[in-house]
Amino acid sequence: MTAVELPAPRRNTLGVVLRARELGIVIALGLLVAVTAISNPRFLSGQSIRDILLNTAILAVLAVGQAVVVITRNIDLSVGSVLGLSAFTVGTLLQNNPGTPVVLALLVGAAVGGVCGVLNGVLVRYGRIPALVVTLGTLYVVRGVTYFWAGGSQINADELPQGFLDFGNATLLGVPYLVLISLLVLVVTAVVLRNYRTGRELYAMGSSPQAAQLAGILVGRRTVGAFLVSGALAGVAGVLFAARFGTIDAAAGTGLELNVVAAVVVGGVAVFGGSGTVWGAALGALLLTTIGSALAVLEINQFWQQAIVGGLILLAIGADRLVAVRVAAGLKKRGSHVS
Amino acid sequence: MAALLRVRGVSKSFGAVAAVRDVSFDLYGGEAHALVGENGAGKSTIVKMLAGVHRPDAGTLELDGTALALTGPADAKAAGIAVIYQEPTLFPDLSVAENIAMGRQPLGRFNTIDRAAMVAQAARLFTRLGVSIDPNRPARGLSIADQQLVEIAKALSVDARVVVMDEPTAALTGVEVERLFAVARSLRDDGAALLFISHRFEEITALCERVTIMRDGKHVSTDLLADTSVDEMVRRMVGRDLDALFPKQDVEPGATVLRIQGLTRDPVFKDISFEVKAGEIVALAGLVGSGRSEVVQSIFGVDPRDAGTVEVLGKTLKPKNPKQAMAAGVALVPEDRRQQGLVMELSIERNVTLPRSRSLSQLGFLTGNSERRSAKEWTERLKTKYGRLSDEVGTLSGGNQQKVVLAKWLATGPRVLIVDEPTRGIDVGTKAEVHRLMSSLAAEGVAVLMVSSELPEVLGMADRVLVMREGRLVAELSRAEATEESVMFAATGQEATV
Amino acid sequence: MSAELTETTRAGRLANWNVAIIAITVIVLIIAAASVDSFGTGQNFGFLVLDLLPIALVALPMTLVIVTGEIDLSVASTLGLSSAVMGYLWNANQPIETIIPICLLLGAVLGAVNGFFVTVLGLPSLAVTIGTLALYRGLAFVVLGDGAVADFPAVYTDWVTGTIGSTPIPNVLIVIVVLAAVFGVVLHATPIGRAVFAVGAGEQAARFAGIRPGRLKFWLYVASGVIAGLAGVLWTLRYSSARADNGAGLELAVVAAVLLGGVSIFGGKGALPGVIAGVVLLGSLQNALRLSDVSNEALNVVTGVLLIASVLGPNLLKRRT
Amino acid sequence: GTTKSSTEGQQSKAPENTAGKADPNAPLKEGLKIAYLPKQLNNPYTDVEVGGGKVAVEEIKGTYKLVGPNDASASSQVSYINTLIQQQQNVIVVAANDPNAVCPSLNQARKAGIKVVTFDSDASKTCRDAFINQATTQGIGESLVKMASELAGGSGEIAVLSATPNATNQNSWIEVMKTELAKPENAKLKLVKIAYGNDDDQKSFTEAQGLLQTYPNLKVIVSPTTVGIAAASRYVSSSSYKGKVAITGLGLPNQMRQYVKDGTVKKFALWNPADIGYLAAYAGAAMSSGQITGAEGEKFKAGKLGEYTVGADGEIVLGPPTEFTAENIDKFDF
Ligand SMILES: Nc1ncnc2c1ncn2[C@@H]1O[C@H](COP(=O)(O)OP(=O)(O)OP(=O)(O)O)[C@@H](O)[C@H]1O
Ligand SMILES: Nc1ncnc2c1ncn2[C@@H]1O[C@H](COP(=O)(O)OP(=O)(O)OP(=O)(O)O)[C@@H](O)[C@H]1O
Ligand SMILES: [Mg+2]
Ligand SMILES: [Mg+2]
Repeated sequence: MTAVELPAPRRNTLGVVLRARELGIVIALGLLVAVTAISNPRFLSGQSIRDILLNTAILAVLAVGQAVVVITRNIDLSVGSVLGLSAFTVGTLLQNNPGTPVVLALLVGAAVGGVCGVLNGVLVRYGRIPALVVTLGTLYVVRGVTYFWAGGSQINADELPQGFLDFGNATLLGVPYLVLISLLVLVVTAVVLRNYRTGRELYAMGSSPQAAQLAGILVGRRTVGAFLVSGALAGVAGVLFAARFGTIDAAAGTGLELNVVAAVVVGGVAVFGGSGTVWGAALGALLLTTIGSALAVLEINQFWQQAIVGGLILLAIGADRLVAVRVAAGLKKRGSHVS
Repeated sequence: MAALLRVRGVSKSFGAVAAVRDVSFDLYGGEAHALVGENGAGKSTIVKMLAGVHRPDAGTLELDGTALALTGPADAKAAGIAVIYQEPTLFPDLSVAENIAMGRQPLGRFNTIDRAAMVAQAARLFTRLGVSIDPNRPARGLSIADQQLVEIAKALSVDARVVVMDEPTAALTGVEVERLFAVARSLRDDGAALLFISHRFEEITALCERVTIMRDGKHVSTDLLADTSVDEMVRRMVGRDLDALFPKQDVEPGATVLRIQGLTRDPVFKDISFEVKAGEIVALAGLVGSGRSEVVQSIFGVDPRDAGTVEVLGKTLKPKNPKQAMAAGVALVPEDRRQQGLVMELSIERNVTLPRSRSLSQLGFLTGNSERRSAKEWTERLKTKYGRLSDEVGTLSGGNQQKVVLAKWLATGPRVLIVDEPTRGIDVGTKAEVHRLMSSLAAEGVAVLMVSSELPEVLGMADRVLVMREGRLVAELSRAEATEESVMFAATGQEATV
Repeated sequence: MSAELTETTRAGRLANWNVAIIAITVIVLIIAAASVDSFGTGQNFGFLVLDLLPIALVALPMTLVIVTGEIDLSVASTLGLSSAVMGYLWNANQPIETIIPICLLLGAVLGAVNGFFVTVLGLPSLAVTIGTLALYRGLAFVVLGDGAVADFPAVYTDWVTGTIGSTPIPNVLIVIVVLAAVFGVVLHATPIGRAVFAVGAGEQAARFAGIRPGRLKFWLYVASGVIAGLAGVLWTLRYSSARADNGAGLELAVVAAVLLGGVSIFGGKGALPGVIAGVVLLGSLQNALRLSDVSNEALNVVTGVLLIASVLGPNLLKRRT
Repeated sequence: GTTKSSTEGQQSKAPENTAGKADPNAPLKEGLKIAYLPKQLNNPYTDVEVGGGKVAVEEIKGTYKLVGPNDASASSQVSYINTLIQQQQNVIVVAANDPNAVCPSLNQARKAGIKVVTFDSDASKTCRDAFINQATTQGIGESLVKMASELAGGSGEIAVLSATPNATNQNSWIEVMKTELAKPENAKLKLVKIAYGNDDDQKSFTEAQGLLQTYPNLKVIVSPTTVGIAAASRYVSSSSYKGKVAITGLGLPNQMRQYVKDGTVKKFALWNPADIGYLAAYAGAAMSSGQITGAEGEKFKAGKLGEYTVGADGEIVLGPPTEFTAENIDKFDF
């Protein structure tokens, strides 16, 4: 056998193309902000930006968790309900023990969500039930449990310790804690997904479940793990929700699941798993939130808001498809040849 | 010498199907061991037990004399058993390098993945295999042959002591097979044990020293290859004597049935023109990836075309309209049985009657009776083995699945039968039946167009051989002109090395 | 060997969720009629049918869509937009006899938009219909704002809420039965139905058998839109109130009912009788629990648990063999 | 064809009043089954209202029941009304999510002899026997403008943060506000925007944000809904707008206490919601016992609240709203 001359490993041009997907969101975001700011400069005021970031923080945390699950070719529709349960649990805890430190509250929220996540993961993996079915089921169950528990009670801001409410608004060097927490979540998840074996295995599972099994990936553990992350992050988001809004009842977070999935989809995470990044998901969350605020500022009839969000989702997945087709065409031309 | 891996009395059942029953054989370090048997004999099931995918119902595996309890593929990998599965198992979204390294990616600082090292490793493996695939490209879009090559690189990357290959060559051509064998021999010479599964005897005799034969899930014999003949092996596999293979009868060709003119689809194939007459079997030969499948898929209308015409009995077919092609009497037995040939989750009867559900209906309604009757008739004609007609077709062995595909298309009463790799992954017995069938169809006046990568099959069956190279029709050889050398020369554009 | 065989076949039959769900539904109906006061009355039967009308209708095309391996989450929004347009046109003094066909046509167009994105552009239906879920609902609000339009003609509203003659059988049951029969026959006894299953279980193989999956799916989305439009009309007439938020959140209930009825979310498997049973089961449980003063919350939990159990049960049975 | 104008006035008529003549001296029946169906369960304001109802039902030795959906949608109430018909209640006290959507069912209930009393949010007049009005529309509208004017110092921009755009009550109050603002003494007050928070906490919160961003010179946000005022107060109290923008409107003392104490809110108003539920029970019982039929001018006794007179269209007005300030807020607990 003769030695073969390999083409010098090319710079990862494909990766660049694929990343253009996220670039697209950034550009869309930039345009939106520019247009809005021109029509009303107060849109760029510190308070306004802070508000947008605060509102994004919660959705972004949820979207990061959702992205992890979607990458494994699953979906978690129970996040809104889990957020509600976590928010109510933590609210009750703080109501009864006003001295509870915020960190503990976050941990409790994460634990509550984590338990729900593990339940989802176990049912998906070991019950062999499609994730859509399981999490649609737990969406109902968890919400029902929260209603049972909460009944008509509502936890108001004045029943929560001031320290906790401050945490919802306080800043570190001008950046709100909530935003810092969601950034931390985002960076850690992104690094794990990109640079650690565990993360790559999640992509592998989403890309081809059978192959993942045959490759010796501990599919069960990883599936449960992905749902655990999604659940725990929904739990954390519940605590952030409680701190941000101060009023918690059994309906907290109702219907949020579709927003979260929308953010993830807009962010370029393929619903069939295997591709996409949490950066994209977080950008998707930021874009959706910014649209909401911009429409209010631009005085566009708020009734248009939902329609515009819907149109945007279609646009985003359409653009995604266009890129994918281009890339695929490029790949076909690059088959191997035995030399 | 002590056996490296011992398979001792393993059994495995799936529901009521006993796939493997009490099979024992030994693998020695430094030997290449063939495992042969008819479709559904249980070969792949043995492979999956060695890989830790299935756990044996009974019996044990021993590595170096100690019992091996595999709870999953990870265990097998850890024990040094590398497996190339019958079906490619790649991650389409991940890069080729990552596919190869999955689970064992080289680590750098803080246990993060060292991408550069990972790519370099893949590049080294490809060099060793003598192929040029960009390690950075995603696996999506690789041709079947390239996918198989990546699988092989994957198995090589583990430095395994036992390498199991379940029909690794089914999608490869001569050159690639030779390259694979070179690597396999070097592994063997380094002391690894090779378990090699193939339906092609010339490959088995070229590579292996010993052969284990299975039939109906049971172990029949394990011998030195030097001590047995191919005929003997075949007899043991099928449990009876076989007629000669490739029994194409001579038929006086009739009128032209299929006429292709200037068929083009950039960049896959260009300006393809040929004719097939009634009673003729025309083979479309060429290297893997030369565009043959795409040509026939375009003729049938499942793939688009940029230019050119397709005529059946003087009627011009519209592009992208398989329904019209079917109505005109064209049938296509596609190359990828699992994806294109069958709906794996549907029952046998539904699969057999799927293209004819309209003609089987009464006033547009189907009760299921006419379908069942027709499916029974055709599966019996093709001697398909199955439990019940309502079983999912996916539970059948590869060969029986192929028979269902054939039944499905023969039942449409085609005037033009296009078969793409009709005997890929099919055992000798079934192969002979398929050949006999094609031959008798030709005798009945059907025009047969056959895509095949197996030269003996091409030479034995075809009245005429068309050869494609890089998307173009480069040669047309009559039966007399067609030899191994002439076909390979046309296909590669150079003197054959095989 | 033979003992083993009979055991597997019996398990196979039990594992056939379609049969199980019908049995469970019948049992629940019997228990409810026997133990819940006034569950079995004719009037209550009428209320029950009216309550499950929209879910039953929308679940029919949804079953076919899911069997092809796709999903349509936009149905409830289509219903809402149909209702909003109905209100808008009624306010604009259009005759109801024109409005109703327009609403059905609108449903067809909305369905075709879904179909276009899914089949022509090849986008994943989950993502597409989450997008149109927001888009159509948003448009409904654009059309009608947050207002409500009432005063629909009594002849129509009375027909929708009325019964056949003096029997307790509601008029709308005719609509449900006829449409269920049509969809059932199409799915289970026509070449189209065979194609639906084939596409869901193996799209490429279906294409190689001469089926056009794109075209099939496109028309299923159109059907889904038309039925959702019809459901919007009936909804509006039943409550005599056209509102943009009509039917909000219904999509999850419909999907739940279809899955409960034994349809595989991955496509290729399912049967319409099971789906009808799933719809009736959810509806009658809700009705009976409410009559027994069990709170809404309990129903949430029951729905969720049933949904999971509907897949888990057969899986466990299969696993044991 | 059948168009809106061709069918005007031919809507299905309310059933004839079967109660016959009122007998003011009839004794209140015991054991009446009185069911409350609020807009949605698990809403603190509603909870207070029906809590008052429960007290009254116990006083008259009736059976109290509370049912309702978890979402404030028009259609979900209908199923509950149907259930209550099946359960043969004597009185249904309902806050209609949609004045028309509940009508056919309510009329079915009335045909079955059930008395229908609406509270909080009225149903169409043709399908209920009486409506408990928390205060006159005029009174509330005037009071809202008065508070806004005081807080704005008589001039400047004000905005309204309402519930849903079709909320019957809120809209009629806003109409009165507009008439009031058109008067010369309020000429310097400018109503710049009516925003809708849909009685959803988060949405109201975001809408409040939007108002402040869009109108930098805003002086007062008037929120005539308890959810809206609480959300707006919470946002302002934690933002840089605190102290610059005043919040007022209708709110629950318990929810607002914090913001009154921290200075975000100087004053707001409300009636006592518990009294609404309380009065509704007595009105329903009086009707069910034959004391009244719902005709104008009839009188009945409502326990601790004293005597009430039925007004035009079966309306029964509770009384004027109370204003809450830092001085008096601690005297209230609801
Ligand atoms: N997962 C499974 N479930 C049910 N039956 C199975 C399964 N896997 C294999 N079988 C059955 O076990 C038997 C042996 O199959 P196996 O795949 O081992 O055959 P094989 O020798 O590899 O055949 P081929 O040459 O066609 O690949 C067949 O009858 C097959 O239908
Ligand atoms: N799944 C695929 N994805 C991308 N490209 C493909 C795929 N299959 C084939 N190709 C490419 O299309 C061209 C023609 O392939 P085709 O399958 O028609 O060749 P063939 O001669 O029939 O070979 P084979 O024996 O593998 O079927 C080749 O360049 C091949 O690389
Ligand atoms: Mg095999
Ligand atoms: Mg081919």
